[in-house]
Parts: sequence; structure tokens; C-alpha cells
Amino acid sequence: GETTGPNGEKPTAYTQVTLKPDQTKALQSKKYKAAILMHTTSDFSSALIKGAKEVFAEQGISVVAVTDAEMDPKKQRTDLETVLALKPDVIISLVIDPVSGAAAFRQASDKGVKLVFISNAPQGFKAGKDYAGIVTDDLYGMGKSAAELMAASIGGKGDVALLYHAANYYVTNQRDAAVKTELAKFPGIKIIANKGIANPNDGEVIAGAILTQNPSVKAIYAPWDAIAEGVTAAARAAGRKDVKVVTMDLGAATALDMVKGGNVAGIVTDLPYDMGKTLARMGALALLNQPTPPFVTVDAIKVTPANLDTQWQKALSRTPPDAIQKALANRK
Amino acid sequence: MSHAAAIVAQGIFKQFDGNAVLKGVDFELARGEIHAVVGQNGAGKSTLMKVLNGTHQPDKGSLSIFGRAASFSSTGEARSRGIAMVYQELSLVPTMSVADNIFMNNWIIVGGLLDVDAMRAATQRLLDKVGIANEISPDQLVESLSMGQRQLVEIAKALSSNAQIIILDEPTASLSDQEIERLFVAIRRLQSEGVSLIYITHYLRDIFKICNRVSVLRDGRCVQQWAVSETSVPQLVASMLGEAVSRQNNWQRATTDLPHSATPLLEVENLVTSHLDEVSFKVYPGQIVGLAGLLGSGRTEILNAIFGLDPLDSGQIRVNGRAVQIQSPAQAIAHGINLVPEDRRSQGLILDFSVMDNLWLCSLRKLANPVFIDQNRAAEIAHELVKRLQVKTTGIDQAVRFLSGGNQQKVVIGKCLHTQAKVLLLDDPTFGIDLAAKHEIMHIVNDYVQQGNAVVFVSSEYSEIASFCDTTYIVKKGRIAGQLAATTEERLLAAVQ
Amino acid sequence: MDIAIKRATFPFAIGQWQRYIIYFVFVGLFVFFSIFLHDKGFLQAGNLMNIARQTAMISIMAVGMTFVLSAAEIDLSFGAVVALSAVTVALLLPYGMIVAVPAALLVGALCGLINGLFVSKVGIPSFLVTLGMTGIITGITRWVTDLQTIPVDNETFAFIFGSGDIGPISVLFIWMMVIAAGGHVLLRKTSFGKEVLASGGNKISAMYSGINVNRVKLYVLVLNSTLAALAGILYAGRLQSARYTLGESDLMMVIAAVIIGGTSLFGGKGTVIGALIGALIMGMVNNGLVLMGLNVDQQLILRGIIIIFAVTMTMGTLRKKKKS
Amino acid sequence: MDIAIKRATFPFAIGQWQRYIIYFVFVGLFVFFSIFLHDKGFLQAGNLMNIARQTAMISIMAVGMTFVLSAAEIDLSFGAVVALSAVTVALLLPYGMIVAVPAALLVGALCGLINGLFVSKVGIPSFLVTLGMTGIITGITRWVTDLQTIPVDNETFAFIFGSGDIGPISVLFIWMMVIAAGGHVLLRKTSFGKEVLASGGNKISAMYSGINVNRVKLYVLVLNSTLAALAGILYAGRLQSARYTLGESDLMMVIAAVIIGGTSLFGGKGTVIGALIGALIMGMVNNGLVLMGLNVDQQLILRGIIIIFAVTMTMGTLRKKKKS
Ligand SMILES: Nc1ncnc2c1ncn2[C@@H]1O[C@H](COP(=O)(O)OP(=O)(O)OP(=O)(O)O)[C@@H](O)[C@H]1O
Ligand SMILES: Nc1ncnc2c1ncn2[C@@H]1O[C@H](COP(=O)(O)OP(=O)(O)OP(=O)(O)O)[C@@H](O)[C@H]1O
Ligand SMILES: [Mg+2]
Ligand SMILES: [Mg+2]
Repeated sequence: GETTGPNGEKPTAYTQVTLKPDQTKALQSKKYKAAILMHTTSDFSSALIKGAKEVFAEQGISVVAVTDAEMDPKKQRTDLETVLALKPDVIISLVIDPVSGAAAFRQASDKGVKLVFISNAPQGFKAGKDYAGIVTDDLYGMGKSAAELMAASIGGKGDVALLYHAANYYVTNQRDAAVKTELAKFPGIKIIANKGIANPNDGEVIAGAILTQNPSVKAIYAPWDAIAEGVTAAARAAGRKDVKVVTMDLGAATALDMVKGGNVAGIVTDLPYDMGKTLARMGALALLNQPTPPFVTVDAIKVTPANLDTQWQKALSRTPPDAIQKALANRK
Repeated sequence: MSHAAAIVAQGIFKQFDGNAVLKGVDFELARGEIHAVVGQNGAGKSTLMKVLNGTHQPDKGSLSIFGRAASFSSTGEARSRGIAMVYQELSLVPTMSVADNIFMNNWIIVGGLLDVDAMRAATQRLLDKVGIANEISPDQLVESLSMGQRQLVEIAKALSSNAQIIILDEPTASLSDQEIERLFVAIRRLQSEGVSLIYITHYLRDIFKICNRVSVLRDGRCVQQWAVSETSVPQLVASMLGEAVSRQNNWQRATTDLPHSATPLLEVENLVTSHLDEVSFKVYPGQIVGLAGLLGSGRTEILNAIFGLDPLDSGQIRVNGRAVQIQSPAQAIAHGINLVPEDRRSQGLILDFSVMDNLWLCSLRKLANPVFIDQNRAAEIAHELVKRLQVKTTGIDQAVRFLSGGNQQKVVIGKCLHTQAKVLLLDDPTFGIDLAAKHEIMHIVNDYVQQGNAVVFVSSEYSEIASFCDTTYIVKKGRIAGQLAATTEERLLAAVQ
Repeated sequence: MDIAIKRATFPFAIGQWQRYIIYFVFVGLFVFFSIFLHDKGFLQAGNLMNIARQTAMISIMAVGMTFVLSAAEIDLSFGAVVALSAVTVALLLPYGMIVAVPAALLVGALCGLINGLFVSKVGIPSFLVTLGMTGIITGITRWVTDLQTIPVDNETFAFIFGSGDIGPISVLFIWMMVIAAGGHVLLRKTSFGKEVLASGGNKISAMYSGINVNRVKLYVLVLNSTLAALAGILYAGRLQSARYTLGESDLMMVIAAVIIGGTSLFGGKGTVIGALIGALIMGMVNNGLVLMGLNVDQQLILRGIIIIFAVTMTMGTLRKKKKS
Repeated sequence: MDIAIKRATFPFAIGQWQRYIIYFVFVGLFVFFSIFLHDKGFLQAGNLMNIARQTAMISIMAVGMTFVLSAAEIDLSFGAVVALSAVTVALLLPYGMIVAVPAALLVGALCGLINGLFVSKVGIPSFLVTLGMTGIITGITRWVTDLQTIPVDNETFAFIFGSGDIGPISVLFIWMMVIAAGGHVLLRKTSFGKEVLASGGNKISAMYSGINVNRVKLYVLVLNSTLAALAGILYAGRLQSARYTLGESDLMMVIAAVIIGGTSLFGGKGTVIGALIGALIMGMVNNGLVLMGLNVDQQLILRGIIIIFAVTMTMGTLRKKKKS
């Protein structure tokens, strides 16, 4: 079904989370400190950080540290301990591993630091008590959208192949699973290959093998854009202009390929910039001990050449690269 | 206990992939004797010794130690049966201290931990025995020792193992007479303590000083055995070569009288480095200048300074009257100076390179015409050098690692000889080389200077210097202590003290 | 090191045997996969060309690394250089290939120069210099690109540098062969090659022989970085995009390929052809394991086993020969 | 290697200077951060204990790696061993610490034994064996855990092996100190240590001296894997959970720490205390950079610069001393 919170909370739309001017005033005097503990750094995280920093700035909250755990739970533990030395009042974080995260973030919540989490919370944490809330992209929705884009790209029938992220990482696992379930709902579509990928740079090798062994494949799903780049390269190498590729996250290369009518048929994106803003607002509210919704989602968006320009701006809060704008212009 | 011989080896065969080295050697070491083993370079002496002490396993043949059959799979086992060896190529670890090396695998352990103080003290005593106690300290790293000092440390290491059988493979190669005398004292003491020794050397005269018996190895076979009283140097040489001696075996080079007008080919003036102090001398075309001194006196340091290996604190070097700045061997070679270093294995050769590649190391650029190396020409000249220097090898593409010590030395000399150098610095060039080859090299060097080149000659063998050099400088503690024109061994001996 | 001693009791056999056996192992594995995967498309021309394509950049980097290891140095930063040069070329392409490609190569050479200067002038172990440089270069790449993928929008460039095929042959295959051939000649037939091996084999003897060891080490590091830059350019042309993560995961692959090929980590022994074969073995194995339809865990395990097995074949045979 | 040549013209200076300078650099960096971050809590007792905590496992692995490098071998698989042993202990804890901990250590020792046997008996370069083993071990860990994180709920275990504090002192700090002390004594004061250094310094000489070089290499690889297993257990205790990715990222960190400390990649020279200092330097820098509030790119760049700078200080001084 649809995306729900760790304890089955119903999702709240991110647009519901707002700050009133007087709240802002109240905060500005306090000179609070915030820290952002990311799981890794990417285009996604920089947009998110950008959004968060902007809101924090408005609220007179200074961001004292931004860390990258390089997808390593023990580094995240280390980062957290180090950051606590800076005595932040609020922490925004994407918890890589909910299990080990529990012990780690307990230290923070015990110190009374307000916590806002991205996508999921450490095991056994109670919303409102241990942390302010979760802001997540609509993971299931993203998977669903991807499935729909795929189906559409091949006219609702034919063989397709899926790559899934062969690692224990909540966000991608949820999305990949959703794609699979949703595709199953299309009677005409058959998933004839479903291969795990651990190292994003292997996209080409794996896609290459899939195309060798299943010439009938008409579309391939790639968990995110870095992998999609390899997949398109494989399709190109195999001379399969017809193979459709669908993936997540806005990346210049995949987007350009899509606009130029290459293999990429569609991209699903969330709204990292808005997520960042929402996370910061939640943190701000928590600092004021205002009630915050436990589980907030931002929409999943299907990106096609038609809406690329606007969605890019909305998701990453910057204009698409020149190459893409040129290509878009040429289409018209 | 029984009175069986210390070592009886019968019908020892050893081949290294196809290359038969020992072809049925019978050898016996009597209890308490000092037994010399002589033979040409590559005859198989070291290999035989390494079979006796378990470094190599024989392909065929039997071995018994004090009457008990033995077949060693490692030097460790031989050690436990009371056999210690001084390796020709030494068995020291440069990165470790003198004390650690001497007690390597023979540690003094108290309560599981090394008794460092006890080892240091014992080392001090051993260094004293071999006479370098006041030159080096037990804690010094071996890599900071001069060749001779290393040789003596290796000997001290063997002595420390209080073994019943000690094998000495060319222990005096880089020692000069004084140290050799001191060594003989130590050896005789061991003998009196009932230790049996094997003594390998190319200085045949020494055999008559301390050995009881002598075996001659030729081409992988033990061809003859005498009590030293019954033989003579010429006889030994003859049986080593398997032919009547062609050359008389200590050959006096006609000293060239130098044209006084000539400018010195090489002139060093007041060289000062971390190890040297105000060293000056001149070398004229056609001259061979000797540097004589005790071990550790600084002869190598002088050559190093000239060759651009040690930074000069002050001083002048002139080539052909022109002052030159030499900061690296590359520059030295560019100025027509080349060096035969004292330590062939760590300074002269690249052990895993073939004989040919090593011979060409100094003149790679010249071989490349313009970019690609002319393999044929390389091979040609390599073949010629190998023949001329009597290098015993399975072919010019054999890795030098597997040449015998003396043959490795020949490769080093060949490598430096065929460069267009005007001045050769020879640091103990005949170190480990057999008599016949030594004379050949002497002749080559002589021809070389006849062509108007010059040579600076360091040797630990005074007789060699005496018979070979036009003039000789005495080196003491890093300074020039005097100069002797054409001289004799005895006068040198007196001078260097 | 290990080699050294076997040789000590056992001369040039190694050299020859290893040179010989690695091919043997390569063919063995090839036959194995061909039989085992005959119905899974392993032998399809397309798939074989895939292997070549996927191996090309690894091989090119392996050529450079062969020189570095032969000189008894190491370079950890080339992966970072790959990304930086790919990004450079992608960013500059709008100004034309004639600008972009040389610029990217230059960037690579420059990184190598910095490595080399610290190693030769200051005398820092190359491991540490290049480790430090890895951080610096990666940081710069991330900062320049702001973590975004730079698209490559230039057909000719893409064709020449990775995406194109000439007949059935991928240009990548041609690049790989040209570089390998060049590297082989440089190492075996020129004085520079000998000087590299000499410097690695015995630094002191090399110096005594008038070889400027430090300059040699400088050159090999520059060479390696430049080839890494070329690999980066080819990645950009192949993926028609460049991102800061390129080359990240190639480090071990490349070094493994070189060592499997018979080059010694301790210097003095190097073979470019061996490195090429080593790279092909790695590529073939990766490809084969995926075709087998194994999951990631099984792939990891089997790859490990195959590496060890292949090398055991090689060295093992040596040992048997030694025993005899 | 580079060292070798300096020494050749220049005796024990290196040894001493390096031993001396590394402390100097450490103190220098410490002072730098203390001043620069005085208002950012760097000097807080809590933060300093953080550094110790975060460095403990790296240090413990560095001790093992010091032996491996001193013997002129390398081990790439210890990171994988960390994960496997952590998972093992976490899975077996329900049966009690007395079962779980020894079992995990045993698993580690076993991995080391396999590495060691291939290196010593078959004579495969340790680089390749351990690379292969990395794949095998990681694959097994992923497969055993099915990529799930195994929680640890055993207070005593967690306390003793990582989470506990005795007064202000973290147990991890004590573990680190005990292992470092033990390693130091083993390397400097026992025959085993000397034989390790000898085997690495000159394999042939060591053999000539009757040292069983192959056995030494076997032992160091077992020792290293066992210490890695211990590190894994401590991770499990500290994170109160075990995951297949543990240790993945420690490889370069550990080797860098050891080499910064003054151990040579080429064997024969090793110092455990140096490795400890090296690890502390790395930990301190990571901590300091985060406290500075730099973004990731800046952190990467600065870390690289600091590494190179620190080592330049060390080696640079040596060079000057040599010139004089
Ligand atoms: N490990 C080895 N592998 C192959 N050949 C070897 C090996 N060791 C020795 N040889 C060969 O055996 C022959 C005898 O060597 P050995 O060292 O015993 O000579 P030697 O009598 O000691 O000569 P020298 O007087 O120069 O020391 C040489 O031709 C050498 O090439
Ligand atoms: N690399 C070095 N580092 C430090 N001291 C050294 C080094 N090499 C030589 N020495 C010292 O310099 C002094 C002179 O050494 P040198 O090698 O010149 O002696 P030598 O006259 O050649 O004697 P030998 O016959 O033993 O070679 C010796 O006391 C030696 O300990
Ligand atoms: Mg010999
Ligand atoms: Mg000397």
C-alpha cells in the first residue's frame, strides 16, 4: 500500500508544516544551533541541505556542522558524537541503520536535542517523545510512479528487467520493492530479470548481461541516476535504441538523454529542496515545543520532457544545466 | 664420544634446474682441523657449504655429522646440530642493529623477553674479539657499517653461536692484513677449543698460515686433497685450473713514469664531508693511484665523495684541470668518472636483472639509438665481456642473483669497464675473485690506463696495492696521512698503522 | 619478496613460467566460462566485445600502474584523477574537443607531477602522498561539480572516446590495444623502461649506475596520472556524462590486475602484457559471474575463490616445478 | 625504499628522527586544533575521549598491520574480518559471552590462517590472497546476515566491549592501550618481533640465520586477523549491533596510520607506538575538521593537505638534517 510511518502513522502533506511570523520572531532571539548529519552527499543531499539552511537562516538558527557518514553507520555514530561537542539544539539526520542508530541517537535525545529524521527513525524511537517527526519522500509513491512510467513507455505490455539496490538501505529498498509490486499489477508486463547491484559503477556490466541474455527486454528500471547512466551506456553499446530506461532522481545526464529522445523514458523525483525546508521548519517548531506531525511526506513527481524545466527548478531550486535547456529548446 | 670425523659428505650432487653445480663431491672434515677449500670462481665451493649447512638440499649424496647421518631441511636444523656459517654474501639484516644481527635466532631470553642488556654486553665482548669494539657500537644499524666492519660482524655472529663446526666462506675478502691476523688468532683459539673449521679463500698464502689440510674443488668435483705441508701455491693453482700455471702468480706492474707537464686527469683538493677531512690528491693520465688504510679508515668515503654520493661540505674536484660540481653519480659519469663499488650486491648489481642488463646499466642511454635499445649490439658486447672476464654463467640472460660471488664481482667490473670513463674508482675490485681472473683484471686495468686513462685503486690487499700502484696514499680516520711512491707490502703495513 | 626467495633456490623459471602460466590460466578460465555458460550468451560476439569494453579503462590504468609498481612506488590517487579529468573534459567540451581533451590530460599530468615532486624532492612515501592527493583531488572534483553529473553533449567526442564502434570493434578496444602496445614497448625496449625496472629492483645500484632514480619515479607517477586522465576521458565518452564518483572503485581492480599479471608489488619486475591479461581475467570473471545469474553475495564469494584459484594455479605450478 | 637510500649515506638518524618527529607533529596538530577550535569544544574532556573512542579500533587494527607490514606482507582482508567477527559475536551472544567472544576471535584467527597458508605454503603474494579472501568473507557475512543488522542486547557485553566507561575513561581507551602496549612489547622485546623485522628486512638473511620465514609470515597474518576480529567485537559492543558493512572503510585509514607512524611498506622497519600515534593523528584530524563546521569537500581537501603536510614535516626535517 501507501507510505506510512514506522508505527503506521498516516502521512501529513509537507505543505501543512508552516511557521508563523511570531514564531520566527520568538526563535530569532534565541540564537539556536543546528546540525545536519547526512548519510552521504549527493545532488539530493545538497538540495536538501540548501533548503534546510535557508529556513534555519530565516529563523536565526545557525548551522554549526554538516557531516557525511559515507553510508557507514559507525562513522555516523562518530559524526554524531563529535557534533554533540558543539552543543546543537536541533539535529536533522538520515539514519543509515535504524538498529545501530538507536544507541547512537539515544545520546542526543537524552541531551534534550530536538531530532528530525529523514525517511525513517531509529528503532524503538517514539515520535513526539524521542524525536519531533519524520519527513520523507513518498517512497512507495515514487516506486509506483516509476512502474507507471515504465508501463507507459512500452505501451503496457512486454518484458522488463529490474535492477535493485543490493544493500541494506531503507530508502532504496522501499522504492525498489514498490516498483516490483506495482509492475506486477500490469497483466501485460513480465519481469524476466531482477538483478541486485551493490556498486553503482556496475550498472553497465549488469545491464549489458541482461540485454545479452534477454533480447526481449523492452524496459529496464535503475534504482537511481548514477546506475541509469551505466544502463543507458549498455543499451547504446548493444545498439538497442528501443530499450526504455526509467530511474529515480534528477541527474543532468539522464535528463538530457531523455530530452534528446534517447533510452531514458522517464524519471521519478522527489522534492529534496522542499524536504530540507520542511525538516528545518519541523525542527524550528520542535524548538518552540510546538506539536509537530509525526510523519510528513513530500510528493513523488513523474518527470517527462514536458515538465522537466519546471520540476527541475522545483525539486533542486535551480535552473537545469544549459545543455538540457538547449535540448529542450530544440524540441520545441 | 666417538672419534668419527666432524663432517663426512659422500657423492653430493646438486643441480639448479638443469645446471649441474656439484657433480658428486666427496668431502671430509676431521675433528678439530682447519680445512681449506679452494677453487675457481663458480667451482661450487659456496654451494657445497650451503649443502653442508642445510641452506640447500642435495639432489643425491649422504651427509654425516660426528658420525650421525644427517639430512637438513633448513639452516635451523644444521645450527641445532652445531654447524654455523659465515656466508660469502653475509647474512645480516641491514635495518637491524649489530647486536640483533649477532644474536639473530640465537637470542638470549629471560622470562620470555629478550635480555637486551645481556646481548649488548655479549656483543661488546665479541666485537672486541674481532677487534672493532672501539669502532662500532652494538646498537648501531648494520647499514651504517663499512664493508669490512660488516664482514667482521658476520664473523662475530658465527662465533657467538658456540658451534662445533664453523664454516668460513671467504671471511677475509674485504679485510686487510691486520684484521686478518686478528681473525687468525680467533680461529686458532677456536681450534684449540676443539672446534672444526672449513676455511674458503682465494688468498692461497693464508692457507699455509692456519690450515691443516686443503681440498681443491674444480667444476663441481673435489679433485684433490693435501695436507698443507705437502703442497704449494703453484701446485694449488695448477690443480684449481686443471692445467699447468700459465702466468706467474704475483705479477709486478711496470710503474709508469708520468709526464710532468701533464695536467692531472683527476684532482681533489681539501675535500671535507661528514666522514672526511681535508683530503687532497692528484691522479695523472696513465697512473694508478692507490688508497691504503685500515678498515673503516675512510677509503670508500673518499671515493663516494668524488662520485657525488656524499655531499661535500667544502673542497674542490677538478677533471682535466677543469673544476666540476658533482652532486650525483649521474653527473660523475657525465664527467667521465665511474666507480666499482665495494658492495656488489647492494651497490653494484640489480640481482634480478640478467647478466646482460647489468652489464649495460651504466650506458643504457648510449645503447638506445635513438629510443629503442639495440638488443643485438648489447648481446654482442655482453658476450665479449663475459668471455674476457671469464664469467661463469649459464648465459647472458641468467639472473646475476644466481652467479657465484666472484662471478658477480666480475659483472660489476665489466659494467664499469666498458663505459667511456676516463677515470675509474675501484673499491676493492678483486674482492672475492680467484687468482687467474684477478690477473686478467689487472691486465685489463693496465691496458686501460695505458690508453691515457687513470685509476684510483682501493684494496684491502696490500700486496696487490704494492705491486700495482704507481703511488699510494695512506688513509687514516678520514684524512690523508701520507704518500708512498712505488712501495712494498711491508712498508705499507707499517705505514697504515 | 616472496618471489625473490623462490628464485634464490630457483632461478629464472619464475620469470618464464609466470609469463607462460598467466596465459594458460586466462585460456583456462575462458574455456571454463565458454562451456559453463555456452547457453547463457558468454560466447556471443556482442558479449565478448562487452568484456573488452568494460575492461578497456581498467587495462589502460593497469598499464600505468605497471610502471609505478615496477619502480617500487604506489599510486592511490589515480582513481580520483579519473573523475577529475572526466569532469574537466565534460565541462570544457562546449569549447571544443581541441581544448577539452588536452586540458583533461594536462590536469592528470599535473596531479602526477605533484605526486612525483613530493615523492622525489621531499622523499615522502608515495603511499602517503597519493593518499593525501586522493582526498584533495576528490574534494576539488566534488566542489567543482557541486556533486552534479556533467552531461556530455558532443557526438564526435563520444564516438572517438568510447561510444563508437568501427565495424564490430569498439573504439575502446582499439584504445586499449594501442596503449598496451605502447606501454609494452616503452617498458621492454627503451632505456626508460630499463631505468624504471632498475630503480625498482635496487634503488642504490641504479643510482650508482648513474640513473637519476628520483626523476624516474617522478616520470612514472606523471605517466600513470596521465593514463588515468585518459581513462577518465574514455569514461566520459562512454557514459556520455561525468560524475565525481568515477574511478572510485577501480583502485583494487587495477592493482590486482597488474599483480596477477606478474608484476611485483616490491618493484623490479613488471610486465605490461601480463597486466593486460590480468585486467581481461578480472573483466571476464565479472562478466561471467553476472551471466551466471548469481546474486551479489555469491558473486563476491566466487570471484574471491577464482582469484585465489587462478593465482594458486600459477604459483602452485611453480612450486611443483621447484620440488621436482 | 626511499628511506633505504638516505640511510645508505646516513646512519641511524632516520630511525631516531622519525621516532621523534612523529610525536612532534602530533603535538603540533593538537596545539593547532586546540587554538583554532578552543571555542568549539575541541578541548572538552568529552571530546578528547570521543577521539580516543573513535580511534580505538583503528589503533588496534593498526597494531596488527604494523606486524604485517614489518614482515613485508600486506593484508586487505582485515576489514572484512571485522564485519564477520562482529556479526558472529552478535549472532552467538544469546548463547552467552563465553561462547560468542571466543568464537568470533576464532573466526578471525581462522581467516588469518587461510591467508597465511596460501602465502606461506603456496607462495601467493599476500596482496592477492587477501584480496580474494576479502570477497569471500564479505560474501559470507552478507549471506549469513541477509544484509540485516544484528542487534546486540547484552548489557555486560556492551559495557565490557565498547560502550562502557570506567570513571571518565572509556573501556575502548583501555582496550586500545592494552593492545598497543602488548604489541609494542611483542615487536621490540621478544624474539618473535625481531624475527618479524628480520623476515621483512631481508628475507634471505633471515633464512640463512635459520629463521622459518614462512612461519613468521603465517603468524603475523593470523595475529592481524585476530586483532581485526577483536576490533569487530568492539564495534559490535560500541554500536550495540553488527552489520555487514563494518570495517569496509577502515582499510586505508589503518594502513595510513601505520605508515605515518614510521613503518615501511617494504618491511624491516616497524613501530607500534608510531602506529598508535598515527591513528590518533587521523582520528584527531577527522574530529577537528568536523568541529570546524567544514562541508565534506572542504574536509576531504583539508584532510589531504594535513596528511601531506604532516609527513612533509617529518621527512622534510630528515632531509634538511641530511643536507647539513
Ligand atoms: N641458487 C642458484 N641457482 C642457480 N645457479 C646457482 C645457484 N647458486 C649457485 N649457482 C651456480 O653454481 C655455480 C657455483 O656457485 P658457487 O657460489 O658455489 O661458486 P663458488 O665456488 O662459491 O665461487 P666463488 O669463488 O665466486 O664464490 C655457479 O656457476 C653459480 O652460477
Ligand atoms: N652509510 C654510513 N653511515 C654512517 N657511517 C658510515 C657509513 N658508511 C661508512 N661509515 C663509517 O665511515 C667510516 C669509513 O667507512 P668506509 O666505508 O670509508 O671505510 P673503508 O676505509 O672503506 O673500510 P672498509 O675496508 O671496511 O670498506 C667507518 O667508520 C664507517 O663506520
Ligand atoms: Mg662462493
Ligand atoms: Mg670500503
